Amino acid sequence: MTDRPLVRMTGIGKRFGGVHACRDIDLTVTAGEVHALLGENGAGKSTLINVLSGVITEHDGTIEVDGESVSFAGPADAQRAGIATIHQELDLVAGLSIAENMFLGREPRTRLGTVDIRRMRRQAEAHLRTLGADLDPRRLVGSLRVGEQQLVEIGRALSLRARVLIMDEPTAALADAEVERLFATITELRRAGVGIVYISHRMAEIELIADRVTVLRNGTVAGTVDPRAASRDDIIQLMVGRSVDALFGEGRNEPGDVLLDVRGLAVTPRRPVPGRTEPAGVDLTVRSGEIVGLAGLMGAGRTELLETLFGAGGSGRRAGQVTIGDRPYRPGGPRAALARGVAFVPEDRRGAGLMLEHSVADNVVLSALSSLTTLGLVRRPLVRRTVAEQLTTLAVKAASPSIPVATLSGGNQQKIVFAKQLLMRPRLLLLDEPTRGVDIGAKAEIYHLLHRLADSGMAILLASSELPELLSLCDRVVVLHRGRTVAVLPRASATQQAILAAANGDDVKESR
Amino acid sequence: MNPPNPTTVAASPPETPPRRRAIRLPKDRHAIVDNFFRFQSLFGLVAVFLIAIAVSPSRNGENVFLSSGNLANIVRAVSEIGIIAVGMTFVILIGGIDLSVGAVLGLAAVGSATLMVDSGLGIVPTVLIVLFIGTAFGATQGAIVARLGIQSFIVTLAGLQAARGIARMWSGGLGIPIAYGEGPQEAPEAFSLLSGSINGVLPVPALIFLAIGVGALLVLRSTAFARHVYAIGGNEKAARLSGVPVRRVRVTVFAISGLLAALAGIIHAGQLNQGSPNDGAGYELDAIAAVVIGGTSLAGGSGSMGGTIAGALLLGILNNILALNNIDANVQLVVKGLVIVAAAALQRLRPRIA
Amino acid sequence: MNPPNPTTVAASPPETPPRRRAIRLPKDRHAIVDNFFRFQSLFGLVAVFLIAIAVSPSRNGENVFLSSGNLANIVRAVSEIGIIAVGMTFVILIGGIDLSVGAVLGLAAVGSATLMVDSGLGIVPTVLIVLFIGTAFGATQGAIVARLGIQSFIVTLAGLQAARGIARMWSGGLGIPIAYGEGPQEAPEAFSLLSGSINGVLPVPALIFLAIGVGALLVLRSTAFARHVYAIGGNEKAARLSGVPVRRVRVTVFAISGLLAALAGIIHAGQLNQGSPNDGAGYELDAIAAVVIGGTSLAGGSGSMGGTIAGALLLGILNNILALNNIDANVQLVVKGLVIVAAAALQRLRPRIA
Amino acid sequence: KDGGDGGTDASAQCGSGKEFLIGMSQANNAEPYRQVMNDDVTTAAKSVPGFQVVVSDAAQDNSKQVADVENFLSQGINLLIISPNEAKPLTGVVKKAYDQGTPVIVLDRKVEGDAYTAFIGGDNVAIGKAAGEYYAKTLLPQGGKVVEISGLPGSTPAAERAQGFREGIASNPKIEIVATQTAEWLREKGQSVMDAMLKAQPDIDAVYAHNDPMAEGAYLAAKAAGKETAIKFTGIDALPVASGGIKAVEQGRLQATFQYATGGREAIDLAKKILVDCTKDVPKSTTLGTMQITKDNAAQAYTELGGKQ
Ligand SMILES: Nc1ncnc2c1ncn2[C@@H]1O[C@H](COP(=O)(O)OP(=O)(O)OP(=O)(O)O)[C@@H](O)[C@H]1O
Ligand SMILES: Nc1ncnc2c1ncn2[C@@H]1O[C@H](COP(=O)(O)OP(=O)(O)OP(=O)(O)O)[C@@H](O)[C@H]1O
Ligand SMILES: [Mg+2]
Ligand SMILES: [Mg+2]
Repeated sequence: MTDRPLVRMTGIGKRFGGVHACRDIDLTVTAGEVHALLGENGAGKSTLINVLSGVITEHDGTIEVDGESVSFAGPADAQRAGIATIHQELDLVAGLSIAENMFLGREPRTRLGTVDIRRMRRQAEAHLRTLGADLDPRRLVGSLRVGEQQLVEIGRALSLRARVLIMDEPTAALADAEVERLFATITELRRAGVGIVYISHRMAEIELIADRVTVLRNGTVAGTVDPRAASRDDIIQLMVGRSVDALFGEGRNEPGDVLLDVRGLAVTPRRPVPGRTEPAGVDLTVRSGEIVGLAGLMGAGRTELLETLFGAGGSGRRAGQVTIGDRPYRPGGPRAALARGVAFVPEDRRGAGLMLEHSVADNVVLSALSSLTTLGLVRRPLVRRTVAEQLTTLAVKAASPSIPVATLSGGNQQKIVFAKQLLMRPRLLLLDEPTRGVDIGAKAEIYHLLHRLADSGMAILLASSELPELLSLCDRVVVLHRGRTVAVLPRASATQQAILAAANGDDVKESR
Repeated sequence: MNPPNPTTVAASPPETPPRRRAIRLPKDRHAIVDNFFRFQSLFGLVAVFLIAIAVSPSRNGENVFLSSGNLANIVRAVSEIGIIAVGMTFVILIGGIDLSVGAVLGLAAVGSATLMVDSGLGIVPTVLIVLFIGTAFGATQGAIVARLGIQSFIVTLAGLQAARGIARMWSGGLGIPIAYGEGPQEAPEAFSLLSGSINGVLPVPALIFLAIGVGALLVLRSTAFARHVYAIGGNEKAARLSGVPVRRVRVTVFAISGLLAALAGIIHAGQLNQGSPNDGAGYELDAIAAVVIGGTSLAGGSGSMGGTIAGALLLGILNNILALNNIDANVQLVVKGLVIVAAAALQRLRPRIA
Repeated sequence: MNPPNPTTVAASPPETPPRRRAIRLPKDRHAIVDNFFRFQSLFGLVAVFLIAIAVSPSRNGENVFLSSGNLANIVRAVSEIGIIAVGMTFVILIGGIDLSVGAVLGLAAVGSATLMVDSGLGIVPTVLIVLFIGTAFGATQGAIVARLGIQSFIVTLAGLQAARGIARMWSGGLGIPIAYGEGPQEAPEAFSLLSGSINGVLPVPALIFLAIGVGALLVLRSTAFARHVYAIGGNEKAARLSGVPVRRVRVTVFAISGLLAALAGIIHAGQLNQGSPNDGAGYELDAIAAVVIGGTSLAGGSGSMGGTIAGALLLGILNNILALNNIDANVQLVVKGLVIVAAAALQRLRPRIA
Repeated sequence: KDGGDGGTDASAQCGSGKEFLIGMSQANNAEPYRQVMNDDVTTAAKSVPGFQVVVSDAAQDNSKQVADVENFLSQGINLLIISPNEAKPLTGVVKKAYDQGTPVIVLDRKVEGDAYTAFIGGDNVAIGKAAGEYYAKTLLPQGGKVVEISGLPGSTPAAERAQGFREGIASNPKIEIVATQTAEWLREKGQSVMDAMLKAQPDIDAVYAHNDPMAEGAYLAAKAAGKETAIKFTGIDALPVASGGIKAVEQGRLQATFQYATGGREAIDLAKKILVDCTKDVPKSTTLGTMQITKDNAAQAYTELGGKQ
């Protein structure tokens, strides 16, 4: 009985204009398994599961559910067939509450036909609690942090009571504690016979929970392996067609002078915004040529700190001192920050990083326009050349610089944000979750790039929720807890345990 | 364990015991703040109301603005715009706009008069036919928006012209007066109730407006339909992915707007004892102003019906107090412009979301 | 290598070895398809143009529609709307809307007449002052939108009222006729050029419209400012974080719209030999229709100036051919509505994203 | 109650040396004709001691005009002058005012029934007819092709001026109306409509416009086509202001225009009789005549009608 797959996809193909996103792909999902889908950015993972979840209705190939051939006219059809999906990009309605989002399109009704708000809230809260999220279901989703929104998405998929659950990078915005909780839930679901398709770029997660791994490359299946039998290198080899050289622990140059000096930075917002942790006593320094990591739990205030340094944070009274080079720096706004050589890659690339409908080229050159114009006129050949170089440098996979960014895969979109800021040749680069959703090969490229940038004298301050990333990449790790610096760990003493302990606020006293 | 229905197991939010009393929700700051700002659309209204009292002329020691007759007049005067604005709120919530409402009002007014006076129909069939025409007109516009993906601004701008043209053709270009009585070419007496009032105090159109407003407020609070409306306006893709019938909701929303515009047209005919094809010109802008002053975002996805009602009343009070003080018509235009901006600015005090 | 221009250096991405030949971009299908659809706004225009030729009456065997005098008239008739629509395109591209343009046109027409006739100013100071007034009016609206964060629909709706009120107060409510001559109460003869034509063929207002249109087209193609405009409409937050001076661009855009509306008002006064405070009513809707028919999205971020020009001409041809065929005014309204929707539907043929 | 009752309350308070608030409810301020009417009323009222006039603008909206009158009543005006946007819709509120004892003078457009104190207005059919007769006898005695540029479709004056004109030209069957297009009372629309007419209609002899601004717009179009002398233009209204039709006739652009009197001064005269002189029986209805204005009498008429140079 377990042999009969819940879902069988055969010969799936999908083209977007000239791009063959998927080509003749076969995939099965059986009850009680976690079937991991791996592949580089743009390999076609999301496209494939969009076919399965009814988002893409025109495609080649067939889908069988329980042995019966089906054809979905829309996402609702797939849901009815028992297929629930957590999409890669957070697709929630900001103006509705958590509960309303979770039950959107299938609201429980009272006998009068009105929405049974209490039942909705109760169930929403129960689902969230299993994920370890203590959120008031009445809160508007727009006021949630990205990580919390991700939990809401997961909660919604769970509440669908599906037999097949598709998760497209569900942990991209989650911190370790939530990830653990999610895995516990996945284990439970697996035990209950749910078939799970799991997409992630985090190899460690795959090794932890996958029963079967299918690797996609350039829209085709490169191979299906048993993760317990295959080594990480084998899988990576399948993914990128070569082995990825050691990312970590390269020899580094000696850092130079202190470039960024932050002392006692605190922001008292004029009107507090729920869910934001403004800096409340941050001390840190970054030297030129140095990569400094920012660690902390979800909501520790890393994002807010970076935003404040870039002048893009909330308004309010500011205390403390910030110095860049040897001149005091009062972050006045993104423009002023860029003029002082400070660049910022925000964590929410779709909301804050990109003009999705605009072309790749237009996005890349937006910040640096003033250096690409004469008398206010854009120098097209120069722009074209610059964009081409930048895309090559970052190995962006895009059919052409003139296609809309929205059609790029998630990881490649991230690289575009990156490219835009690097064009400004900043002295200080602020990065917020720069490798979220980026594939392992691209990640390696980004790490190399960061090293090169640091070696050329750039100072880099990087917030990340992936501890291994911080540990391998950074010269020092600054740990935040509730908006204040609680520990500064040099590379030698930075371990996973030490960071986590500090992040949980365990040694707040010590560090005072 | 062999559960009869595997689906249920997988889904049931792992083990919530069927407690009798709902979980006590933590009295959470966020929710309170959110709710507080839901009522914020009232700020502007209250402010304008207080100012109106303060600057009102008085007559025989009585505050003219506060006299019950005057207050009733205000509500009566805004009732048509208010009813239209209620429908417009739905449209704007899904991120659309309906410029055709004023013309549909004119069409409905002509229809009411023609059907009763020329065709000799009774009140009920007349009202039903006219409401049907308005609904169908709105639904057609909605279908064009939803099917062809054309921006509603342009569809309803075209609809405006079309409705106006049809109304003029139907009426022969002239207003059709409504006389009451039993004879031919006369409308049933009962129709004139629309220009009367309850107990001589509450004008019937005001009553209808308030009833529609409260009804819509409840609909927007309590129905799944309303959630779908907000969802489409807030994030259409998310709505579609969640299985919301986006097209159907769109068509329904424009149909509602057409329906309410037609209702306003019937009231218009009843109040003025005439169906004139040119009436209602520019009402769309007033209605939109009421909606926006009420705090609904033209980008869609956020706003409230209470705000719209407050916005309509605010505009009514403004018109009234300017008139009571005999402000020159041209100065009035300027002052009104300033107050509208100020009222909108007040709405902006609400905290912003990301 | 030591490039003489430091700008170039700053631009070159870090760590790219100074390669001599740039990477050859693949000549790919997308670019071709994209370019094809750039010109798609012309489809509707061409279609309407062909239909107009087909249904035009003929006189002495000559196609009346195609006669050069008639074509010139069409462009003259749309020139004011067209100039306004050019400014409106910028506003709509940043996701805003400007409802005040018709009233600003009226204000500018009154200003032109008053300053020349009553104040006895020459043409140059008059034009400069009027253009300044329009620009300042637009910039003020832009500043309110940018600073207070109020939706431009509401700000410019208020602006509409204010401009209309000011124009009426300034003129005493009546049109101010412009007589030409040297005496007091007379305007310089040269001003009447605005109602003339070049070589008796190309009307001056049409020429101005085309010049402005082409200029704006180039601006939108080639300047950094234009890219900022598109960026703000595409994703305001991303634009701000990318260092785009969002507020300044916003204010500038509304200032341009006010400037061009004032220019249209000057032309209006010149064409009609009169400055009337009530003129220009409803022009804003025609201008918006032209922009949207031209394929610019009301959501901002995408559209083209060529489309707007095509859209304005389309509307002009439509009005003209309906009048040439002596179609009943009411039928005209309905037909116009349908054609607008059809034209907009044509635009939708462009491929959609995601 | 009979019609006389309306005046009773007011006459109880009437008399000289008192203050009176007069509400003037105007249908809209956008038409020059109505602006001049307002000016006539306010100017005339200035010469009556104790009169204060407040003017409201209904902006072409029947409902707004009802509200305007109600606001006047809330304020306790002593007399109402109203120029209704349309007859039927304003009948109710006018009756309400009248029944409350406020004297009501209706200008330009009648309301239904007789619940008002007095009506003063012109006769659009008669004016149209006068224009038609002028065409038949003076302008085109040999007949010819006439283009009619009409006012806003659906407005009574447009319909009546069209009807009267046809009655007027009936005596000369050689006059043919070859096209009718609306320019919605507007000068610029008059221009663009005429542009098309000039293309579509060969040999136009004259343009009959329902008001002077549209006639002027048509003239501009003809001028651009070099036909301004071949075609004759006439308008209606003859407002004694700088931008009005009398000046256009005087300066030779229009052949003739026909006065449509505002009745503003007459209304104030009447108000003075009612409020100050305590006159009980004022004439219920006064029809103002028209005046044909051609080059011969234009200058004189301008001064006579109170135009400022
Ligand atoms: N709507 C679309 N229009 C055009 N091209 C598209 C569209 N969606 C996806 N593509 C292209 O299809 C290919 C596969 O994209 P897909 O999103 O499936 O990649 P992915 O494997 O999910 O990558 P990632 O790991 O970055 O999320 C990419 O080249 C992408 O550019
Ligand atoms: N209520 C809110 N209003 C405005 N912005 C918010 C709100 N809540 C969160 N944000 C912003 O949303 C983004 C996402 O925050 P996220 O949940 O990712 O925090 P995090 O990165 O996990 O924690 P940290 O604060 O440590 O960075 C941040 O830019 C944050 O400032
Ligand atoms: Mg993906
Ligand atoms: Mg963060």
